[in-house]
Amino acid sequence: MSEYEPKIVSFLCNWCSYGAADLAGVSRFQYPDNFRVIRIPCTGRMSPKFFLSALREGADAVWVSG
Amino acid sequence: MTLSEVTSISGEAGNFEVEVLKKPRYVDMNKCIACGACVEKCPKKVDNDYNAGLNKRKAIYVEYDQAVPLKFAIDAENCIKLTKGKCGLCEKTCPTGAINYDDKPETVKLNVGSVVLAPGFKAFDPSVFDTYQYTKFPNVVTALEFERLLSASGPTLGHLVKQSKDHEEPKKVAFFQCIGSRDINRCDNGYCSSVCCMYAIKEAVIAKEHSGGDLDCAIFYMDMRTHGKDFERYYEKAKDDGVRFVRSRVHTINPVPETNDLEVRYVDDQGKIQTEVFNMIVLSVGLEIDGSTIELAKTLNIELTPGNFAQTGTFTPVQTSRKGIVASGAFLGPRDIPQSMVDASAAAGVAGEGLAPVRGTMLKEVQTTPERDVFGEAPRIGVFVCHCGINIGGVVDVPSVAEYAKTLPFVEYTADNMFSCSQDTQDKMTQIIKEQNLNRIVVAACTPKTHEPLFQETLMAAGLNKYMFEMVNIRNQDSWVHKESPEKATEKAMDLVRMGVAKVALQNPLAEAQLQVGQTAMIVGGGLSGMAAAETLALQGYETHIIEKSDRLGGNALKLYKTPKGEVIGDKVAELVESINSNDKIKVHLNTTIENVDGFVGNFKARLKENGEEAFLDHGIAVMATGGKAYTPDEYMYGNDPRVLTTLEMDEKMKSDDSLVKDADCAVFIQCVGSREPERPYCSRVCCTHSVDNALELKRRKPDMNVFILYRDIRTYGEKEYLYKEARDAGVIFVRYDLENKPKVSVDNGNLKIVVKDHVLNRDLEIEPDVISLATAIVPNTVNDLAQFYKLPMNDDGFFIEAHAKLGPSEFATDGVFLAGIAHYPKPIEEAIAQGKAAASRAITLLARKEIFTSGQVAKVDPVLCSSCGICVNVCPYSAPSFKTEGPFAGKAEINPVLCKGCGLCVASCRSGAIHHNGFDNDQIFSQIFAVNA
Amino acid sequence: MEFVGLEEDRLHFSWISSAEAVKFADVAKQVAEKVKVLGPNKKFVKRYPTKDTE
Amino acid sequence: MDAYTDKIKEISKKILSEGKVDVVIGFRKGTLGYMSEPYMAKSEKEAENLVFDCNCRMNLVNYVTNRKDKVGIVVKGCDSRNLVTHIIENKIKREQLYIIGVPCTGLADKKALLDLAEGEITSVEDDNETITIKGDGFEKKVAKSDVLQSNCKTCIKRNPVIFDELAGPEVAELEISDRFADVDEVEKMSADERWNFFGELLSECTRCYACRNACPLCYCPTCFVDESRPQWVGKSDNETDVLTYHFLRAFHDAGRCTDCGACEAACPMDIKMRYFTRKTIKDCVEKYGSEAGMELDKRPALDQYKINDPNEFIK
Repeated sequence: MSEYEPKIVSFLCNWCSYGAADLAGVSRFQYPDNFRVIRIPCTGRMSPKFFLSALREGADAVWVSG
Repeated sequence: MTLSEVTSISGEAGNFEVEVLKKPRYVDMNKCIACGACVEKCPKKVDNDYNAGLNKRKAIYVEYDQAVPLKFAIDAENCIKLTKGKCGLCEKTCPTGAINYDDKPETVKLNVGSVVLAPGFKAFDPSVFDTYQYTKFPNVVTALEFERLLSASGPTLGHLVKQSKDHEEPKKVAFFQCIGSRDINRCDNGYCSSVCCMYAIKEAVIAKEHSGGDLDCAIFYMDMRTHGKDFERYYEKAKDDGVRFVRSRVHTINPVPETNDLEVRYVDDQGKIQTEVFNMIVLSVGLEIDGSTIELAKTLNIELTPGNFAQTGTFTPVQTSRKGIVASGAFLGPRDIPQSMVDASAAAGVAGEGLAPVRGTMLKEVQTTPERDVFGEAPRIGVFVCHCGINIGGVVDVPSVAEYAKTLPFVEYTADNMFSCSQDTQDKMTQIIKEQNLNRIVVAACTPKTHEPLFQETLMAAGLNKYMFEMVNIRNQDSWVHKESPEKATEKAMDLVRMGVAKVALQNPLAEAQLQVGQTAMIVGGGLSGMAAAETLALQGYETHIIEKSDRLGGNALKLYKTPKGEVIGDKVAELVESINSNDKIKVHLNTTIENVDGFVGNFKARLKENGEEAFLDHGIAVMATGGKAYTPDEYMYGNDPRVLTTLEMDEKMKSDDSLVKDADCAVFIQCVGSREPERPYCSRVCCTHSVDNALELKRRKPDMNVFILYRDIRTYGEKEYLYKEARDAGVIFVRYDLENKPKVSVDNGNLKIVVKDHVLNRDLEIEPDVISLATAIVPNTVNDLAQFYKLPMNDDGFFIEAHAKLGPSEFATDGVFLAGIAHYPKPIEEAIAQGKAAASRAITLLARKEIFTSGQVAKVDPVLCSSCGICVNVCPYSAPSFKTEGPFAGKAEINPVLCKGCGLCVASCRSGAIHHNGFDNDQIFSQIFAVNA
Repeated sequence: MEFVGLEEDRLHFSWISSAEAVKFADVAKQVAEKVKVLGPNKKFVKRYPTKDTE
Repeated sequence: MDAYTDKIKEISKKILSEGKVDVVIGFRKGTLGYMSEPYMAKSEKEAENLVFDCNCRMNLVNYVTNRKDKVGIVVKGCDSRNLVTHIIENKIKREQLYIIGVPCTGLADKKALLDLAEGEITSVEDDNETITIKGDGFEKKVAKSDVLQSNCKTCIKRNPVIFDELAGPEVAELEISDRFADVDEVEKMSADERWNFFGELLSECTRCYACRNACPLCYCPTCFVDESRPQWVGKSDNETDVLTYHFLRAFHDAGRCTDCGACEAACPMDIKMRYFTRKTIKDCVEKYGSEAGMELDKRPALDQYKINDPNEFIK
């Protein structure tokens, strides 16, 4: 690989950031393609297990957004 | 019905004929997928009204991105094709053929029983003022324009810049209050617009936040009116955060030569003339009723107030002068969001009162396909990848993604569709699911937020459980945002599809629990709001019980004298009590307390103590109308001298025309007694109006009486402002004091004496009144046990915390429990009654369903793994988890699916891993994590 | 996580309302940039025997 | 210390004979002179075996989890706080308990004693000031403060917070100047230094779970490391798995750990896993102002969300 492209696992709240991400699409705002989104019903669903697991499985970073 | 106008209403309550003019949209709503391709091509730019004209939109447009319905429309006045017959680019571009230039206006006739008017307001246009030179100086903007400048979705994406050509960031911003409000010299709006003080503070705070804090914001005001719930706290916090408040009305603005700045001249608190230079001036424009609304009111034969708002009665706050037509929102008077929400619910409730007999008579049955049992089957996953025309297909290599999906575990069938959401594709998908015997479906397309329900219907039509589905977002979160790197976008799409397939493989069919809603309502509190709620519930046909701890209905209203509109409160309350008592749907329980409550929405059971005897009441919903009382002051000689009264005591004396009042030559009202103090940092909302009204009444009775009102800010919001003016005209003397320099009351030679510092004269003023009326704070009744029974939150002041401060003022986060009256926040009669009706109306939306279907995506406890630690019971905001009290797993937690909102907080909190989350279970999320990397 | 030595920028939290598309894109850019600066994550990664641990 | 022992015996005999409890959970002398072991006295006769000394390192709260009978229990200050958490978390009911509180002057560090000994230790005597170590042909006296177990040096609650009877008069609480010096030390390191520090710290861990088993907070029917749907944490001594275990264990104890030190005392490899739990204690104290198990009506810090919880980490 020529340039390092991190994989970032994103946990997005269905009601907030997931909607914002959709809207970013509608508005055609361009942003990096490093994110792999997992939709969660609420950031309250976010368990430390998921951070650990994501890192364990080779994610370069985790982004949780409510 | 959008783009529509009511042209006439004939008939009468229960049988109106409404004529509606439906204007053409030129876009077929059924075909438009809101992809926005047309907007990119449209060559015609138009001022964007939504952003207060600060930027441009196209002639084909959607007003804002979250608009409902999210369908585009053509602005016929500006469209080149419609005005000049040329262009037609949008028609060529539209991938679904939704454009129809031949769309025609049509007139629709509706037969309805009740009408709700919610025409809203328009912001005051300050162009008419030459003082503020709004049209001349670019850096004089309206608050609405400023709001858009601060908004992340606004023309500058939330970046605050000056509107002069330099577009630099301002360093100093001034807000001028009461522009187009409380002003009969230069405009006709004598009323207070009620919301501007608060929005100005909010804008100042946000502007400071956006610019990192060194922005100077000064608000020039006459009286600071933060009378809403938690608003006073916000005001105090804004002061702490450095927002400056200057009590002065500015009359002159001069441009500073060679710059785009503006010099402001004003008279300060000490009466000195000051000048200060600002980069931007925000005009806090008021609310007013649009001319077209006034026309409509004339057409409909609705009476208006002097401010052109709908005329209503204090005890019938949403009822217009024409029977069967109710109103809500700013048409009833200038108001904020929570009040508008209250009105809206109240209007719906009152409108429904007349419709109760025919409810449910025009329903149609829906056809359903029986669900196929897939238990024990290995996953057979179908993956459908959507091109969405060129929206996805233009960036992502859709066929390759579909091809790739074939290689994933359990995937039996893949296809790529041009438009997955079109009806013919839906039919085809149904057929394929049946033919291929698929039991789990992945659709890689737009976003589940808009399209999940549609595809779930397709699953159901094919006999699959609707939860055996996962949507993969490869448009909004992929093709649209990575246009420049199609390869990477394709790679991402494949990753996302892999994650979706991994998740859906572990999905099981979910059942939606069904719950009967008990059709009985229980109202706690027999004051005005409680009675208003009972009336609406009973008139809509529900058995209603009022629980009142005292020996009579009426609450605080029994002590009041008259309304500012002149209605005698005692008579009106008696009428209401009579109508409650004579309604056979309403049962009143006097001398009754609630000892305990079990159950949940639809199935509450209360243990009552009625006249000392135990009784039980099953109820489906409950309304908390527990009210409040007057604070008992310990200052201003209260309790030490019989001539010092509280407002309620003053009302009694005025009712009976007591000699204390009748013989008085001088009366003083002291405002904010116990309110807006550190220990009670809220405004009690009603006291200014009440004192002003009583002062006026004294003047009416005895015009030469000396009447003083000692105040901090006069908060006669809305059209109550007329009273304030009337009082000044009648010679009531208003003297302002500060919290730091409160008036001092003493007795000198048997005479009452008040010393207060007069700001205008800057010296002490001595008054020797014969009677003093203290505007005491309103404090909520103590209802800790009730709060505990229903698990309802309370704020530091003891008022209940509603579900949502703006959007859900009359309900709780706990399902099935509603809120009205002073228990929510201090409020005058009309607002308490409106909220009673609003709470009833919100309750009816639940009762009318008779049964509730819960979502399948809820949390569920595995009792074997549960360690009974109680963390789930404690963290849940909706009180869904509880401990089992019987059976083999007694002591273990269980979650009521009816109350569970599926947020997953308990699942994440459970150390023992005992809680499963249907639809978002740990194994599913882990499988997605595992699938991130191939 | 920081305490055990994971770099601060490997974990990001944000609050973005559903209307804040701009903020979403901005934060996304910042997050991606910060993680790029860090380089590939080597901590906490489970190394499976079958996988190249290079 | 003998006074404590006598009083514990006296109380135990009384409550057993009166039928107030079915069993008294306490300590008796262990087979090794420097270790006392848990003991369940079910009769007045057995109560005669009870002791209390500076070797009572175990947290007996561990033994009351989910008991259905009536239990007398001997608790130190820290243990009593675990008992509070146990009651809050429905592990035992207050009514079932007869709590014999020990105003504690600290435990002796096992390793420090062994280092001082010149042979096998046969007995360790403790008079709250001085510790006398006796063995084959040697006797040594040391100031108790010199051999205190490290958690006892930063103890914030030596007297029990909850009890029915005390085994002696209350003792003065410690004045601690630098409670989290060890944690601060680690926080000062760079990310890589920290990573290496913990790698080193855990390198000897064999995943025997002695720490988990010694901990009264670890009572889940199935521990997350044993979850199988999916098995996301490996059961091996692979460094990532080991770190995941210790990390998440600390997370589960956050807001609940009383720093009783039972985990470290139980560890056969002398791993200082209290670095993890102490970090969580520090955070709970600094961010939420909350100490575990101080009040019966106050749930652990992380059980609740408050509107003014710190949120600087969120953008």
